[in-house]
Amino acid sequence: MISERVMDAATITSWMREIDAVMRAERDHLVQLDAAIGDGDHGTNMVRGFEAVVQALDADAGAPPGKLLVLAGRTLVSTVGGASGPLWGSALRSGGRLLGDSSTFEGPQLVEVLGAALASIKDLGTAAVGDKTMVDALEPAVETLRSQLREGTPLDQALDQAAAAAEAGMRATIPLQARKGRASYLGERSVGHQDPGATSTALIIRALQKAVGEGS
Amino acid sequence: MISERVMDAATITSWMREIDAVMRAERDHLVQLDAAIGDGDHGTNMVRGFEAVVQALDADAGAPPGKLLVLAGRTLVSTVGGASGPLWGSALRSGGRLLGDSSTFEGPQLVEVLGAALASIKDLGTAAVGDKTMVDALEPAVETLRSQLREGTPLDQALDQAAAAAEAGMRATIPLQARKGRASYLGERSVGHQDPGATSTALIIRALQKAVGEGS
Amino acid sequence: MAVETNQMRKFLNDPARVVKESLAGLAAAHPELLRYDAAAQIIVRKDAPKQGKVGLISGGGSGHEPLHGGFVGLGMLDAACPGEVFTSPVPAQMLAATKAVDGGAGVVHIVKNYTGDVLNFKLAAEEAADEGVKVSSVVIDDDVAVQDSLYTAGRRGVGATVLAEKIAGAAAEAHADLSKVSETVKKVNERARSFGVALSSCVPPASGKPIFELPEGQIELGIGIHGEPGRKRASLGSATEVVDVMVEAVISDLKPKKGAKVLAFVNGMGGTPLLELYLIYGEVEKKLRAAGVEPVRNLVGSYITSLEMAGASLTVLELDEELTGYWDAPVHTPALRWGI
Amino acid sequence: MAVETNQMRKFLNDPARVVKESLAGLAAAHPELLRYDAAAQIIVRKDAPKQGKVGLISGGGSGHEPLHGGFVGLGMLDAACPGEVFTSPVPAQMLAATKAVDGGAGVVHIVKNYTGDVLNFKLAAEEAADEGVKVSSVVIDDDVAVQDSLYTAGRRGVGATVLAEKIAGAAAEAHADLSKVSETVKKVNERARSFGVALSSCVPPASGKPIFELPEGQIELGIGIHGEPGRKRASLGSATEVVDVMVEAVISDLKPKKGAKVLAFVNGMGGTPLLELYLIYGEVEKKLRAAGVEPVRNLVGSYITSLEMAGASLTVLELDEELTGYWDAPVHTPALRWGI
Ligand SMILES: Nc1ncnc2c1ncn2[C@@H]1O[C@H](COP(=O)(O)OP(=O)(O)O)[C@@H](O)[C@H]1O
Ligand SMILES: Nc1ncnc2c1ncn2[C@@H]1O[C@H](COP(=O)(O)OP(=O)(O)O)[C@@H](O)[C@H]1O
Ligand SMILES: [Mg+2]
Ligand SMILES: [Mg+2]
Ligand SMILES: [Mg+2]
Ligand SMILES: [Mg+2]
Repeated sequence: MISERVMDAATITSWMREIDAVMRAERDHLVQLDAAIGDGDHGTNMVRGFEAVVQALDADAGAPPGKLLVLAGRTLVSTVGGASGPLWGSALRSGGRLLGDSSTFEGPQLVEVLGAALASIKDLGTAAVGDKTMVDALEPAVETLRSQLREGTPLDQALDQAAAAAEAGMRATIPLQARKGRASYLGERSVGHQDPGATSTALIIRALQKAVGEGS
Repeated sequence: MISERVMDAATITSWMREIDAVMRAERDHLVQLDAAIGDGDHGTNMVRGFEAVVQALDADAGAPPGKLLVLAGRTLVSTVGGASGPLWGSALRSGGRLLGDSSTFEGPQLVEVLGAALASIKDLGTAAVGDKTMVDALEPAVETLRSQLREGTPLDQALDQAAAAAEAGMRATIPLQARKGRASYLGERSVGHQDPGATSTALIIRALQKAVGEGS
Repeated sequence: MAVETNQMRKFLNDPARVVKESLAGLAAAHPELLRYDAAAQIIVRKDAPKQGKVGLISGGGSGHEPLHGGFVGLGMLDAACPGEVFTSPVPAQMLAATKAVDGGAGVVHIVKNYTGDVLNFKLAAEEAADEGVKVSSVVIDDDVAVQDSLYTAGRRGVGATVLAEKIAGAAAEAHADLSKVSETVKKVNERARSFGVALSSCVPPASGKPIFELPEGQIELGIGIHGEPGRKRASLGSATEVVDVMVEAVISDLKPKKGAKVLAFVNGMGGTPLLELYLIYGEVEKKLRAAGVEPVRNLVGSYITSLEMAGASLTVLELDEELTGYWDAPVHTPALRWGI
Repeated sequence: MAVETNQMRKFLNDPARVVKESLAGLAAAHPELLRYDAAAQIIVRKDAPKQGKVGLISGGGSGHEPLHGGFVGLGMLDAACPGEVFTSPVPAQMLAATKAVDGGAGVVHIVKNYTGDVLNFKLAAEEAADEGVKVSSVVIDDDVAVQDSLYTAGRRGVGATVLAEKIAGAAAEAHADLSKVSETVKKVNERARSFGVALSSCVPPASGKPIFELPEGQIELGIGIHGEPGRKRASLGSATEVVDVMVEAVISDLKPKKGAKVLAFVNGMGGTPLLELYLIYGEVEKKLRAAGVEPVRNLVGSYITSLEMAGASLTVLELDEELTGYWDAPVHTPALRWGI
């Protein structure tokens, strides 16, 4: 049964590779989004971070998936800067810690990993859904994945729906007035623009679906 | 006989008024010419100077023409700055000194006045015809006036030809490479542009013809 | 010259290396004051750590020069952590700087209130604590253009940062202890307010494009220091009118007591020449007096900038004897120097 | 804000009053150092005239701030005569300044070599002599971009002016006599060379338009300080390539002796941020060492500018013990301060 798809270190590596590829491809778009309501560096920040992550993982092949996620998180923290670095960095670190040393994991643990990631982003950034941040994309993704798997939807379909939920959350940031991050300084002027962090987050979830899909 | 037209303080005053009017009208053009090969202030410099001259003369009505010219020169020196201020300022001062206290003057003395003006510009600025300066307009004007009057041409016709000679000298600066003033810093890049100072000088001689013409 | 040409009005080799190359140049110009640790990407006071002296560090995105690297030296910062242009540095830099300047008396972190700076300094402080260094972090948030409410990330840290670095630096130089130095930073932050305006955007080297388009004849009111647009756009009036807006915004929020002695800091955003900054100061000085406060100290120049943005900000600090004394104390850094 | 809007990216009230208002602001900011004589339009050192001390004055068009007004104070200029933007001041200003600073030991005029400045200072010196003041005028012409020949007005005075004002100011402060002070200005001029480049034009307030159009990706080589185009235009290469051109132009003309100790002055034209100026300094320092000279002193910043022009200039001064001593001597002006 597909829903019993077993994931491992290779899944994490290809997820990070997918993210690296899509961030390069979307770099200018993310820069434009951030220039409109931030400071125009989100694209460069994410590219710098995930380039470094891919390099770090290559160097540390053979480690279990949890360790790789922790390494990826540490690498983001130490290379990105900006708001997104510590947020995604801590997210991947706590997700990774949750997997401990086990060499494989399945759907339910993946939900816990993403749940832990979301929790640490909300804890560090104190943002809630509706504040026009990456949380607006990540939280619906996590909830959708959890409920879909509970209903027995096969993992890759569930991930496809989670990614769609993230993309919907991303689009839903457009009409919002930002309450967190730089965009909040603009007050009403932040309304009408899509949040760059929510956009890169949707890309990250879509990349996860691709990575898991490939492997099966 | 028109050539015996007698000039006086009123002639000087209306000459300065004519210059003031034409400098305002040509201000932007002179600025553009100076921006191309200088520093873009010749128009403002001349306007600032001759506005002040007109005010000074109004304050000192009744003085003889020579004194008015000296006053005009002093006013230019003390208000214009730049290269054109001391040059035209000393020019009018020495022209004025030449008239002393006489209350009237005629064509031959006018030639001497302009000759003295030219002499002091060349003395102070050490420029010769062909250096792409105001001298390229003033010297032919003076020579033409002198020779025309010698040949018995009526004063206003002689002045008309002098102004035409100044305008020809002005146009003749276009192909020249500047050897004096800021334009010389541009080397070959000064070629192909009309010299701003030669241009304002042609306007000054044309204004003189108008002023003398009015009076007759 | 080069075949492959640079399309920005900038002197650069590789946009990805502009910060590193600039820091190397800063260190080459001021070896008597500071050194550049290229591995950690930090600027460190030459004689750090000073035993028994509280260390004072700050950091943030680059593009605000001379802030922060230009303020490393005697009587001001012990180290600066420069991030990429307009991007917060990372915790590793802050940790390295903290260790490099810790003389056993603890280290104060001056943090401008931007989510990125705050989060990265937070992680760094946690790591420093794990390594046994006493760290006290103070957040600067003096920008009155942003309402401090549940609906924002809080006020930005702008001009008061420069004043806090100078004044707390003097306190640390006078061997005040950790809590005293961090209290001094807080005191400056509480008694200072700022407001900035822009007449142009600026071009970050990484993107090579202006962050926003501002037509001539328009002004952005309530900007920060990252080339971002402000709270609102208006048509540009006379300098007097602009200064009215700045002084009113700052004074109405600061509410200094009648007759208060203040420090007036007229800061250029990078692309506004000194000719205009002094013109602005002349207006500011008159309006402050009219508002019933007395400018007894001032600073006029481009000290906390947004690359080459045309614009200016006003910071007013309500002084007292202690702050005035620390302000007047000797300072010797690349960008601020007096008394020595 | 105002209905009638200002179409320049500038803080101004009336373009015709920008210089006067800026000078008033300068004086308001630095009452301890200088005063503004509005009637004569000159900036005068507060304690001038100093009996027995040689007076040192300079002047020129405005738009080069902090030059010259920002260099009035202890150990530098006794007075500055600011003309309109990019227009030489008039003799009346120079005469008033000369009289205001004459302490009986005579007055030195530092004149940048521009026809307007030279002619106006000449008339002023004549008048001063008529009034019995001993005046010695020295012309600065350090710009290697202009060949000094029968076919030009001679080299322009640029960066060396700042160095001459500091160094001769120290000599005057040390009570050197009139001939010694003017010899010191000449010595600096003879041992210094400069070369400037621009990445943009600038907008004089009077015209409100850029003096020339420079497309992005192009550089003007061999500019002066009046927003004028340079000797030639090229495509803009890397900072390394630009610095190669600047160092080569300066060194090949200066021909310093092997191992000479030099002062390297990297000057910004107004619109180039410090981030880039320090990057340039880093390159300059390496190339000077490669060229066999040793930069033992430096100055990096925007000190002699063309309004908000993006660009930079390099000035190299070949030092000796005397010049180094005068450079290191205390100075206290709005723009340069150390040792006090
Ligand atoms: N407090 C916060 N909580 C969650 N996400 C945030 C918060 N502040 C900012 N973000 C996210 O970070 C994104 C900006 O990231 P980035 O541009 O890389 O950092 P910076 O704003 O420091 O330049 C925003 O679009 C937003 O989604
Ligand atoms: N040495 C000189 N002799 C005669 N005329 C000169 C000389 N130098 C400059 N000029 C004239 O002055 C004009 C420029 O005047 P202006 O722009 O008012 O002064 P500045 O060049 O100081 O800005 C030039 O166009 C030229 O005709
Ligand atoms: Mg950003
Ligand atoms: Mg001119
Ligand atoms: Mg950023
Ligand atoms: Mg001029």
